[in-house]
Order: sequence, then structure tokens, then C-alpha cells
Amino acid sequence: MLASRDRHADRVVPPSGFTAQLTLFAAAAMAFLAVFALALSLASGRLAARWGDELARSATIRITAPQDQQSAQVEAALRILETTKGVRTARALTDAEQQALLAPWFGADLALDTLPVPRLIEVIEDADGMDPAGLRLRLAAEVPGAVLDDHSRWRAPLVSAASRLRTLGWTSTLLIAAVMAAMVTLAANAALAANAQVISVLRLVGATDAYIAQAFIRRFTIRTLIGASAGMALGMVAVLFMPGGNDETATFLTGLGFQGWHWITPLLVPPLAALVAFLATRMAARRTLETLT
Amino acid sequence: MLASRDRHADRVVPPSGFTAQLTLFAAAAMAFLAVFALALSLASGRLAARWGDELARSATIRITAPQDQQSAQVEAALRILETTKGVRTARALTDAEQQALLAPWFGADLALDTLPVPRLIEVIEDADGMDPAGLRLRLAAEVPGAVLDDHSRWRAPLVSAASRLRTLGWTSTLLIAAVMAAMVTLAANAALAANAQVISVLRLVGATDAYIAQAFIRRFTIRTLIGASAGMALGMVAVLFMPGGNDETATFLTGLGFQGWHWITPLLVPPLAALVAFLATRMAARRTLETLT
Amino acid sequence: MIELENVAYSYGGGELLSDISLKLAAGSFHFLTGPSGAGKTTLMKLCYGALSPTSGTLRLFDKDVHTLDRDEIAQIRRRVGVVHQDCQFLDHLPVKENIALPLHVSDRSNEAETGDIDDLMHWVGLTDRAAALPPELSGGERQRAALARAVIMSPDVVLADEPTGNVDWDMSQRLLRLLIELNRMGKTVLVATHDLSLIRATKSQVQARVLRIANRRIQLAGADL
Amino acid sequence: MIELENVAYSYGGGELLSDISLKLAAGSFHFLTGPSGAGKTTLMKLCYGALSPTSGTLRLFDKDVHTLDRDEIAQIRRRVGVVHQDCQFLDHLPVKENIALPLHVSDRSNEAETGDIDDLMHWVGLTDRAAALPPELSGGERQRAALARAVIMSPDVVLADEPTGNVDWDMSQRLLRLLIELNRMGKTVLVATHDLSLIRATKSQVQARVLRIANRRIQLAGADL
Ligand SMILES: Nc1ncnc2c1ncn2[C@@H]1O[C@H](COP(=O)(O)OP(=O)(O)OP(=O)(O)O)[C@@H](O)[C@H]1O
Ligand SMILES: Nc1ncnc2c1ncn2[C@@H]1O[C@H](COP(=O)(O)OP(=O)(O)OP(=O)(O)O)[C@@H](O)[C@H]1O
Ligand SMILES: [Mg+2]
Ligand SMILES: [Mg+2]
Repeated sequence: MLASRDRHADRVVPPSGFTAQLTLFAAAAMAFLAVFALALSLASGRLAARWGDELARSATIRITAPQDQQSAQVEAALRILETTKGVRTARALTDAEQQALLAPWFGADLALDTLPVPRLIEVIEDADGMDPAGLRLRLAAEVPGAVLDDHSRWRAPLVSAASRLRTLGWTSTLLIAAVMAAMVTLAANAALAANAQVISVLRLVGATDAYIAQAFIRRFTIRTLIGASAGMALGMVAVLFMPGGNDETATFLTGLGFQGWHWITPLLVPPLAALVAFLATRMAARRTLETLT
Repeated sequence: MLASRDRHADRVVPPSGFTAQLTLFAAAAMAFLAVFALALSLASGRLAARWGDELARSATIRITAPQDQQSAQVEAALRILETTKGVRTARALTDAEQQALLAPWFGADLALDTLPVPRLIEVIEDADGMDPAGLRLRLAAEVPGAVLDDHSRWRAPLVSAASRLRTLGWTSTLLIAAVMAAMVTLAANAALAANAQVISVLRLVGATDAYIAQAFIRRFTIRTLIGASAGMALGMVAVLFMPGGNDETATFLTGLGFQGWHWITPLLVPPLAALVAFLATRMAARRTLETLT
Repeated sequence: MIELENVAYSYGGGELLSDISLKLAAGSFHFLTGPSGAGKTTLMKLCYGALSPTSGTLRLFDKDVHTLDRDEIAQIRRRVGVVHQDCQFLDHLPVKENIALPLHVSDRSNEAETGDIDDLMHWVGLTDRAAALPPELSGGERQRAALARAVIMSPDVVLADEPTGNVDWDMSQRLLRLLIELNRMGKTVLVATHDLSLIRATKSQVQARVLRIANRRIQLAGADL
Repeated sequence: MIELENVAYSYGGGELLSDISLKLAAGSFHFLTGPSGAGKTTLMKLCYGALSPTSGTLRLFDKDVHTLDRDEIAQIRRRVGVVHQDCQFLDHLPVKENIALPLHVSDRSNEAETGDIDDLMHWVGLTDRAAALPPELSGGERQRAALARAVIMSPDVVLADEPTGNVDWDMSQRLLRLLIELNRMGKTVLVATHDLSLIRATKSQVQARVLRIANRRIQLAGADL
């Protein structure tokens, strides 16, 4: 009984037409763009988080000392670091690592011991961070050849750039979501306006507002859901086949890509679009109905 | 006479309604997004060009030699470079420049002459590029301590990443342009469908196809032009006030910004949108009219 | 059923109808005439709650229209069958489904499967056109479909606005017979028409009263017909 | 003016009109009757080029309709004034502009400023409603507006499909008088109607011939009226 009534309620709305296509297409296109913007936001968010975190949480200590005192000073510095609050790990770079760092200037075939190259200690801070000024004082007292570089020179611009990037990503996502909402709302309104005769005929033969609104709401919500799902699927395929989606540098440079649970976020786009369509159609239907007696 | 006829031809199309708002809004939103995508493409295009060019066109020669032979070998290398085809300029880095390069590892207070630091020669190639293999042979013969680093290690991934970035930018621009075209076309079609009665009344009282089509085409072209102009203006303002629009690193990281004549490109968006609207409406009007007698 | 007490109506300019007092009792048969633009359609719209009087009291099924909410008006529409002067349909559904529409929207879809609807379509001569879409109907066929749609629910009141404006004499007799039949079953009928010969022909078959709108008021036209 | 030779028409099913031969000469006055659904509107649509015959030859102003392109049909519409059975307007323009619409679309806007249109509106009794929008008109007012729109260009042929279906007797006499006046000025007139008393009343004033569609053919109804 109820099913047959619902089936008929669906039939009272004309099956198609340009406004229907418009709703489908607008939902699909906007979902597609939203997936891209989401990918951008999340990728840049990851990047921003990594830069912000890693840069803020790592420091380098450079120990310049006569060859014979070097290892002693390195050990002294490491001991100090072990007892420093806010340091998670600290370790001296191996010869190979230092060689790799210096290769651009001295060539790969450099023999480190022929040079008075300073030793480098990599310090990783924990979540609370350490107090660089205090550490500097302790190092100056006990390890005269040590210089602490807490990367603040590099950090400031990169952290601000990274957070700008994240802001940009979310701004575009919100922007596209807003455009989608507006487009779906307008398409629903246009479709209702195109169906003004249907609505007035139904009202005149004794249909209640709820029946009429329901018929349109269901139609548009489903249409938006279908459109947005198609757009989302296409968008995810496009992101997946984005060149360099795996390597993190490439991902950063091409700006896109999902990782881990982020793959779930685009799945939220169709239900949200459908919700917008539901609310928009309900409002539009109510408004249209109120002009009729 | 003609003006009065045109004024009347405009009046035969109902002044507004949701499909009109939809056309305006779709044009505006898509123009706004198009400006952003354009900014992204152009900025990444610039970046790609710079990386591709500069990296491909610069090389470094590292001369490791006993302290007393160094300047002689540098001069020899420079002489060779002067006669090498494809080299635009070549110069030895000054002490200050080398110190700056090494500062992260050795600290800013390094005295270069206490270290057997190699001398670096910066080579800038001209548009044709040079032959690295040939140069290596000549250097090996005359300057035994010279090692040519043509940056190919760095160049390959960066150049490919940069060109990927450019591709992404243009792909999104094209994508948004296509969405705009489709949206404007559908909105025009929806509006024509909503005005089916107007069209048939006009046809029945003896209006020619050209008259009817004209009335709609003008309306929709103007509407799209207005919408797209508004969207473009908003987009340009948004890009202008984008944080860090000046500094090139920040511009790269936030991905956006116009420079120089690129500021003109967004101005092309509204005319192109209007052209799409013109063609779409004309096609839609013709098709609608053909169903009437 | 329908009671107007000193009702006036105005579309915004001057008053179109003034001081109308009228009672459509259960089982009565009324004709409504008057020159074009006198307000016949307006009066009908008042009677099915599409307009509310600008002053006076209008009671539909013993309820004041001003106190009715939208759902109550929808309920009243199910008890009042209306043939509109410009009959409109759902253009994408075939004629038969359009005629059954009042049943569907008021949860009585199962009745649409019974034979009643076929009988009715046969009576109004639309059996052949059952599967056509409304835009493919002729003017008279539309009016007949509208009449069929109005009576499919066997409503308590039938309001018909120029139901025979586009049909020939024989068909209009046939349609009137349907209304007379319903009236004999106890339904209240109000027919707006300017076709005086139709009124005359009907008066011989049923106790019909003729109302006339003139000078914004309603009068009982009597022997002068 | 309009010549049909063995014309047949079918909407896709069986033939609706068969073997119709008819000549509407300049200055003639014809009525067209027949039961509802017989094909009166269809025949009228053939006469203004909205439909093309499925077989036979139809000549409008001495040109075969099959050879006409769309712009030539538009030109013919300017010489043929049509009152449609379901009259439609531009709902966003006031009645007066709707009546002047044929002048505007055929580049004769300047005539819209002369007094002719006011005279015409006065004749059909719409002077008071000149500024109203079409959806605010009563059924009869719409028909009168449609008639005014059909004759505003003083066309060579006037085709009127049930022009009096919704107006009272006095007004229908008045409208017919307008058509008779035009006929006396040499215009060809074809009126589809099912109102036999209207035909009778007119026959006394003008040399009118009555055509009747029955069994898919057209007959000249004679003395039997
Ligand atoms: N929505 C409206 N707004 C303003 N005026 C209106 C509206 N609807 C009708 N009118 C005017 O009110 C008057 C009465 O209209 P109504 O439709 O009731 O007449 P009627 O008696 O049914 O005439 P007819 O026999 O021609 O159908 C007319 O002059 C009409 O123009
Ligand atoms: N577009 C169409 N497609 C299919 N059938 C149609 C179409 N238009 C009309 N018909 C059918 O053709 C027949 C004749 O229609 P037409 O409108 O010519 O009748 P009519 O003589 O004008 O009748 P009325 O007096 O009721 O207006 C009708 O049965 C109608 O249903
Ligand atoms: Mg009326
Ligand atoms: Mg007809």
C-alpha cells in the first residue's frame, strides 16, 4: 500500500528535463571539484603538519674542534642532551650521512678525515619542545666547540608558508562546497519553478503539502546523490591516477593525493550534497507551496 | 525604430526567475574558480619554467687541488670554458659566496683558507646548451682536479615534477572551463525550457526564428557576461589579497598569484564565458524552435 | 455544505463581489450565470478555499475558512470536486492516470484499480483516449477529462466552471446528465455557465436554482429564464 | 487564400481527416462545426501551417505548404490572425502589450502607438483591464484578448477556434459583429464553434457557409440548420 503510494508519488513529478540534468550535472561537477580540493587540502595539510612539526622539533648541533678532541666533545654534548628536558632523541650523524650532505660541494669521493669538518648532532625534540637558550648556556659551559642551530632561520618562513597552504586548501574546499550548495539550491528552485503547474494541479486535487513536497524532495535528493556520487567516483579515480601520487615530494609538488584514512573523506561529499539538496528542495517546495492556496 | 524594436525584443523574455539567477550564479562561480585555476597554472607554469630553465642551464665545476695550484687550475678551467660552445658565462664563486653555501655545515665564522675547500665555478649555459661529455674530456686533459657537476641528478626529478605541476594547473583550468561551459549550456537550456510558452506564443503570432532566438541569445549572453565579470572581479581581488602574493617562495607554496602580463589573462574569462553562452543559447534556441511549427 | 454570509471579495482594486449571502445546502443544484468578468470563477474559488473573502464569513462544511490550516484545506478539496475553467493536468501522465490522480493523492489508490474509472471514462467518451497525454487532447476532451477527475472521488460537492464551453450540444446534455445523476445521489452541484439553453434544458429534469451575478451582487434569477 | 485538395491528416494512429477538399476564397465567411474531437482544431492548424497534411496538397496564399521554409511560415502567420482554443499569452506583459505583440514582432511597432489598439480594446470590452497581466483575466476576458490579438494586424484571413466558448450571449454577438465587420472589409473568416444558435444568429447578417466535420470528412451543412 505504502510502497504503491510512494511509487505513484514519484510518478507525479515529470521524469526528466533540463533542470533535472542540471541538478545531476551540477552535483557531479561540484563533487568532482570538491574531491580535488579536498585532496589538495589534505595533502597540503599533511605537508604543513610535517614541516611545522619536523622543523620545529629538530635542531642541529655543530661541533668544531681539533681532530683529537672531537669525539670527546661529541660525547659530552650527547650527555648534556640526554638530560635536557624536551629532547626525545639525539645522535651524531654518521660519516656517510655527513658525506652525503657535503657531496654537492666537495664531491662524493671526499675523505672526511682529511678535512677539519665539524661533527653534526641531530636533535629531535618531543612534543613539548626544548628550551634552546638554556641548552645553549649549558653547551657553552661544557662543550666550547658546540654551536646550536635550532633551524629558526628556516623554520619561520616555511611554517608560515605551510600554514598558508593549508588555509588555501580548506578555503577552496569550503568555497567549492558553498558553490555546490548554491548551485544545487538554484537548480532545485529552477526545477520547482519549471514544475509550477504540477504543483498547482496536485494542490487543487487535494494533495497535502507534505505529499507534494515529499515527491520533489525525494526526487532531487536522489538525483543529487547520484550526481555527486558519480562526480566523487570520477574525482577519486582522477586523484588515484594523478602522476606521482606515491612519492611524497611529487605528491607535494603536484599538490594532490590521499593517504590512509583520508581516502574516506571524499566519501562524505555525496551524503553532504544530498543533505544540501534535501534542505534546499524542502525550503524551495515550502516556499512555492505557500504561494498557492 | 530599430532601437525600439530591440527594446521590445528584450521585453518578450520574462525578466527574471530562478533559471536567470542560476545562469548568473553559475557564470560567476565558475569564473571565480577559473581565475583561481588560472593563477595556479600560471604560477606553476612560471615555477616550472624557472626550474626547468635554470637547472638545465647551470652547472658547477668543482676544483680540488693543493692550495698553491688552485688558482692556476681555476684560471685554466675558465679559459677552457670561454672557448666552450654553449657556455654563456662562467665565473668562480667568491669566498663570501662559498662561505654562504657552507654555512649550514661549518657555521658562518668559517675561515675558508684554513680548509682545503674546493673552489667552485658557476657555469651558465646559453639557450643551445653545452655538451657535458666533451667538456669533461677537455677538463680531464687540462685541469686534473676539476669535476663537472651538470646537476642532472637534481634536474631530472625537479623538471618532471615541475612539468607535472604545470600539467595539473592547465588540466584544472580546462576542467573548470568545461564545467563552466556545460553549466552555462544547461542553464540556458533550462531557461529556454522554462520559457517554452513564450517561444510558442511568439512563433504563433508570426515572429521569425531569428527574432525569437535573438531575444534569448542577447539576454543570456549579457547575463553570463555580467555573472562571469563579477566572478572574475571577485576572483582577482581574492588572488590579490592572497597572503604572500609577492615573495616568490610564498607564491609558489601558496600556489597562486599573477605577475606582469598574466594579470590580463583572467580578463579573457568573461568574454569566453559569454561566447560559450552565446553559442549554447543559439544552439538550444534553434533546437527548441525546430520542434515548433 | 457551503455558506457565505455577507461575503465580499476584492483582488486589490475595487470590490468585485459585495455582500454575498448564499447557502448551498446538501443535495441542492445551482446554476451560476452572469456576464463575462462578473466574478463567477472568483465565487467558485471562494467555495473551494482557493481565495478567502476580504470580509464576511465563509463556512465550508461548517468550518470558517479563516480558521482552516493548509492541510484542512487539502482535506476539503477531497470532498469538493472542481472543474476549472482552464483545466490543467499533469502533462506527463496519461489521461487515465490524471483522472485517477485525486484517488492517488488521497491514499485511495486501490480504488483506481476498480472498474469505476473505466465506467466514468466511458460516460464522458474518453475510453479511446485513455492512454493519450493531456496535451494531445482536443479542447472538449480536456473539459470532459476535467469533469471526470472532479467526480472520481464521488465528492460531496461538485463545482463546475463552464464545463461545457467547448463541447457540442449532445455532449453537454450528456455531461449535465452525469451531474444530475450525482445530484440525485445527494451531492451538491454548482455549475457556472453562460449557456442559457443548457440551463433551460436542465431545469426540466431537476430542481435547479439559477443564481445571477450582476453589479457585484448575487440574485436569484427566476421565471425570467 | 487557403486551398485544400484531397488533404488527409493523421496524428500517428488512424486517419483523423480524410480526403478533405476545401477552398476558402477571399472575402468568404465560413463556420466549422462537428462533435468534440472531430478535428476542427486540427483543420484550423492545417490552415495556418502549424501542421502539414500527411497527404494531399494544401496551398496557403497560393504556395504549397510543403515548400515553405520556417521564415515563410512566419510571414504567413502575419497575414492570418488566429484565435486559439486554449489562448496563450506572454504572462509577464500586460494585456495591451500582448494584444500589440503581433505588431512588435513584425516590425510595425509604430502602429502600436496609434489609437487603433484602444478602439479595438474598447470593442472587446477590455479597456479597464488593459494593464492587467493575462493570468489575472477571467476566462472570457482571455478569449476576447485573443480575438483582439488575432485581428490587430488586420490580417487577410481570420481563423477563430471557439472564440465565444466562455462569453455570454451578448458578448458573443458583439464579437461576431467584429468578425462580420472584418468580413465586409474583404477579409476571409473561418469560425469553429459548436454553438448552433450563434451560427443561426449570424446567418441573418452575413452570407455564411457552414462546414461540418463528420466521419473524417467535411460536408457542407445546408438548410438543416
Ligand atoms: N488574480 C487576479 N487579479 C486581479 N484581477 C483578477 C484576478 N482574477 C480575476 N480578476 C478579475 O476579476 C474579474 C472577475 O473574474 P472572474 O474570473 O471571476 O470572472 P468570470 O465571471 O469567471 O468571467 P468569465 O465568464 O469570463 O469566466 C475579472 O474582471 C478579472 O479580470
Ligand atoms: N497532438 C496530438 N496527438 C495525438 N492526438 C491528438 C493530438 N491533438 C489532437 N489529437 C486528437 O485528435 C482528435 C481531434 O482533435 P481536435 O483538437 O482537432 O478536435 P476538435 O474538433 O477541435 O474538438 P473540440 O471541439 O473538443 O475542440 C482528438 O481525438 C484528439 O484527441
Ligand atoms: Mg470564469
Ligand atoms: Mg478544438
